[in-house]
Amino acid sequence: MTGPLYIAGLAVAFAGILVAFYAIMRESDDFHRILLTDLAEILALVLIALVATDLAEALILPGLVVGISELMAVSEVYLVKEGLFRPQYPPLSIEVMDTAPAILTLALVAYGIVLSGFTGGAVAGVGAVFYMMCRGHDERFAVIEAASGYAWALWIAAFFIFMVAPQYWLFAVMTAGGALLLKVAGKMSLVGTMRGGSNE
Amino acid sequence: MNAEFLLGMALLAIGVVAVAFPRDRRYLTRLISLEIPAFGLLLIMLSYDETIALLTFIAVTAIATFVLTRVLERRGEA
Amino acid sequence: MNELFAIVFGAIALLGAGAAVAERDPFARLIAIGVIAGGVIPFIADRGYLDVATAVALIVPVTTIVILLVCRREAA
Amino acid sequence: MKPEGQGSLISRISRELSNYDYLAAVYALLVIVVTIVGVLTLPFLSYEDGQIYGKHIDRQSPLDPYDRGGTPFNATIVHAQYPENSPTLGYVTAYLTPLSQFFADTTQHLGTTIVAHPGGIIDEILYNTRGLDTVVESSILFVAFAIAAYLFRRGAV
Amino acid sequence: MNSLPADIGGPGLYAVEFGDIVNYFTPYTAVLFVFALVFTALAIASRPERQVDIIFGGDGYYTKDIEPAKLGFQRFMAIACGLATLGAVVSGDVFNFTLFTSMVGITNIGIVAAYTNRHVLNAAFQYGIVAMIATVPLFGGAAIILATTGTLSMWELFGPAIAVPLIAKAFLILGVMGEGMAPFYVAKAEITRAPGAPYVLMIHVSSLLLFLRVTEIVLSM
Amino acid sequence: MIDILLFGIFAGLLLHGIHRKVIARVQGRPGPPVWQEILHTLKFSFKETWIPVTASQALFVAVVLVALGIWTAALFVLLLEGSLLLLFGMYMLHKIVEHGLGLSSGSPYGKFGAIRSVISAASEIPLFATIGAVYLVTGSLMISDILAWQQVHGPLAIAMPPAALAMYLVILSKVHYSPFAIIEAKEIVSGNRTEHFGVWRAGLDVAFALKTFVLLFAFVLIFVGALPFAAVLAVMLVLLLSLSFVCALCPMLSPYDTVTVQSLATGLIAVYIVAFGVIG
Repeated sequence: MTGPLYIAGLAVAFAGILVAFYAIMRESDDFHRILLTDLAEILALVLIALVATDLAEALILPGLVVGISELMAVSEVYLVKEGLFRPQYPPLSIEVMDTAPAILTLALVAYGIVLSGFTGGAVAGVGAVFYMMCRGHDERFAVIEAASGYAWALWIAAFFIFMVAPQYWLFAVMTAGGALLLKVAGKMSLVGTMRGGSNE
Repeated sequence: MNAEFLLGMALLAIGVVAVAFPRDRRYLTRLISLEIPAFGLLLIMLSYDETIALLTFIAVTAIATFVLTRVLERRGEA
Repeated sequence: MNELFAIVFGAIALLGAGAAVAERDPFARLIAIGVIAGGVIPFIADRGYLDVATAVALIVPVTTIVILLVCRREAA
Repeated sequence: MKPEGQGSLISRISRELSNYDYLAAVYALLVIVVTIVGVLTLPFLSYEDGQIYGKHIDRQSPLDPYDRGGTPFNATIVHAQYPENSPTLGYVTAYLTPLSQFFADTTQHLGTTIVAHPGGIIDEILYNTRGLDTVVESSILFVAFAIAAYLFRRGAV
Repeated sequence: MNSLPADIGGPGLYAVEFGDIVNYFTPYTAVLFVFALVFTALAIASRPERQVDIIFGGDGYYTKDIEPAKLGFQRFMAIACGLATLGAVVSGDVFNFTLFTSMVGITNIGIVAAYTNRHVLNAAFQYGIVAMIATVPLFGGAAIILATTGTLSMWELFGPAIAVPLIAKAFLILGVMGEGMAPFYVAKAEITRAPGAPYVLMIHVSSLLLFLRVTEIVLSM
Repeated sequence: MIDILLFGIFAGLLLHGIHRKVIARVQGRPGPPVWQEILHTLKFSFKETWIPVTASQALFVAVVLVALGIWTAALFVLLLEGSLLLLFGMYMLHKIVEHGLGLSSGSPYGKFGAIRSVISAASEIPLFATIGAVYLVTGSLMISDILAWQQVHGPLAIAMPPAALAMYLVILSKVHYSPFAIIEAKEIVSGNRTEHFGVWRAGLDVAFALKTFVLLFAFVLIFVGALPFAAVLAVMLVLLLSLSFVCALCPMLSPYDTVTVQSLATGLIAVYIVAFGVIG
């Protein structure tokens, strides 16, 4: 079942790669290039998803994180390179931006905590980003950054528990799940605070 | 399993072409079109029951969109 | 899934994709993206992933609002 | 020195290649060429059926997408690459939090949520057997964020 | 436990097991590892040089000033890059190798992103775009290997029983080329103009070692 | 082992001297005596030594030590008939030495040398063609296996001429005064070695002499086969003379053109090898 489907999927993915990279080849505008790399990222994930095992699913998560990381870094380099430090227009509010954030964020963060790990972090992160985007941010940058740094260290510790003292696996899995949630959610929500002018 | 897979592949193909050859050269056009292949990938993941990956993907796409709009806000339309 | 439903929802998603490609106005395109989501979410729900369907239904509008922020300025 | 746009074929190629604005284009061209080779060799590819961590889903289980068998707090059979390196292999997969147990007992359709609350096959892979992947990957996020934050805070110079 | 394989890199010397991911040393990878270690240590220990510029049309010259904050950031990135390189050269798992490779790519962007010179930043950006699109062949190669052979462990893949498709190998090389930009000398040459020799050197060290490592992997498969 | 190391150093320095002499004679100049390079090295060993105040101090010194280290190690790999991949790995690491030399001093000339060294990254690419071809033909990358193969099938240079050509190109781009030696072009003084003087320069001279010795030695072992030691030296000398003629007669290319020429050559060789692999 999976066999012929895999080859068919691979054919579509290759065709997609050809089209997308042809577009990249022809593109000369830098921001259009960034948008096209986002498309390329999706095609990379398709190739992984086609493997169709639990392992493939586990590999998609790192793939995704690499993608968003590079996007974050490269788009920031772009802004600096082009000298774009302020939004072009004044902040603007739509009606939903006043009513929706609290409920949506609450739901997403709660669900994220239940999920835990990466997925939870990303889901909770969306909620946090949305909230900060709508409500503006205050100067909690350093605090969140520090918390997320500690969470990272905690996760590394959990990894070594797994490798060195596997009998404490339960403790390790709880630590890992919690730490990754905190770390990913923290980092992602910081993106939300980076919206205004430069944060001196 | 096939319905999701086929639909996913179709959306992916349409989306890739839409992003690669947009109707006009506005950034916004490409940004919105990017959602189409994303739904295609979502369905492909669904057809293989890769749900955790699917959830993460949707969340990360939302954040990626935010990062891109953030650039667009400063860049302005060209 | 019932085959009829599969065809109907698949058609909705494809229709949305077609509209998203064909339209020029950003608002119309965003609505078309919403239509795709409308066609896709039943597939998720049908497989029993109700929680996933809920999450997707929550996150897709967030994405739309984010894009809307830029669209508004375009229109203005 | 010859003026721009002239010269031998070699110096013309050199000039094209030495403009780094074309970097992405040159790379994209390389990928296209290789992908065309890939399309041509597509008929010779075949999907290997003996995969590690294959998916076997019990549709009737209340833990639907993530039930890989086994009883909570006990091992489950997981087809890992080197099972001997992970003495507690399978425990994470089968583990359920009390909350998860409650959901599993009462409902049919909250599978993902239940098992993903620490425990489940993905956590087994990400934290235990392939934990190093996750180390690297969270480091990548860390580094990327450091770059973005540094540039953002530096602001206009 | 597992018998160490003898492949192109020479007989296996020592293995470090992290569950399914088994890192191991052969004489070849050990040499690469030591080299990466030396340059990481240099990035930690050495102070950057002060660039001297000649004023043309006269015989004056001046020494450029370097801000300490920028250098701290650069050093951090260089060390991260060194660690990623260390990981990549001893990795015994294809996917893990690709992850380390993309980490090298992103730290390379970081090392040069500290400069305010627009010329250097533009080169860094172009390289960043290549590093991003390189994840397609990089992860794609690893994914095709997994799908067609059912394993990611290099120990299994290096065995004679498993045939890795040509396209997967080509993708892997292409991906490493993009992340380490080994043959894309142009952007790299522009980046080299930036001050901070011990850190800029790390960019070259990492891409070179990655290239040497992927050659070994692809030939062995 | 130490005796061979010392022999290698002196032989390498002597080869450099011969190289200069031959180029001079071809161009109708008298040229320096052949032992000039040996004297140079000795002279530099006793000259005053310090580190430029603008330099990145640790790196400035470490690079010289690394250069000595990798070429000593490369010589031993060759003598122990170890892995060809390891040998070529050492060769590639030499690139880092070139970068490091130029970057560490802070001098603009050194910097230009380093940038040109980055640009000429393509000079390493032919090596991969060589490695690929050798592996394809002999099925192994251990030098001992390659020697054994040549015992049976005759010299590899005859079985796989383009691979030999590729490696010849590599050696050519590394010798002094070669058309590809943009790193040391005179318009940037001594390129990346400008600021290294005194003991550091002596160390570099020793390392570069070893490099020449090892590369020529490796070429003979890989493409001609096991010979008596005197015969090896003779073949190396012939090889060097041919290189000297090329260097004497060809003008230096512009930086980016060297890349294009080398890449095109590698591309052609790669196509040949792939075709050979598919047909053979």
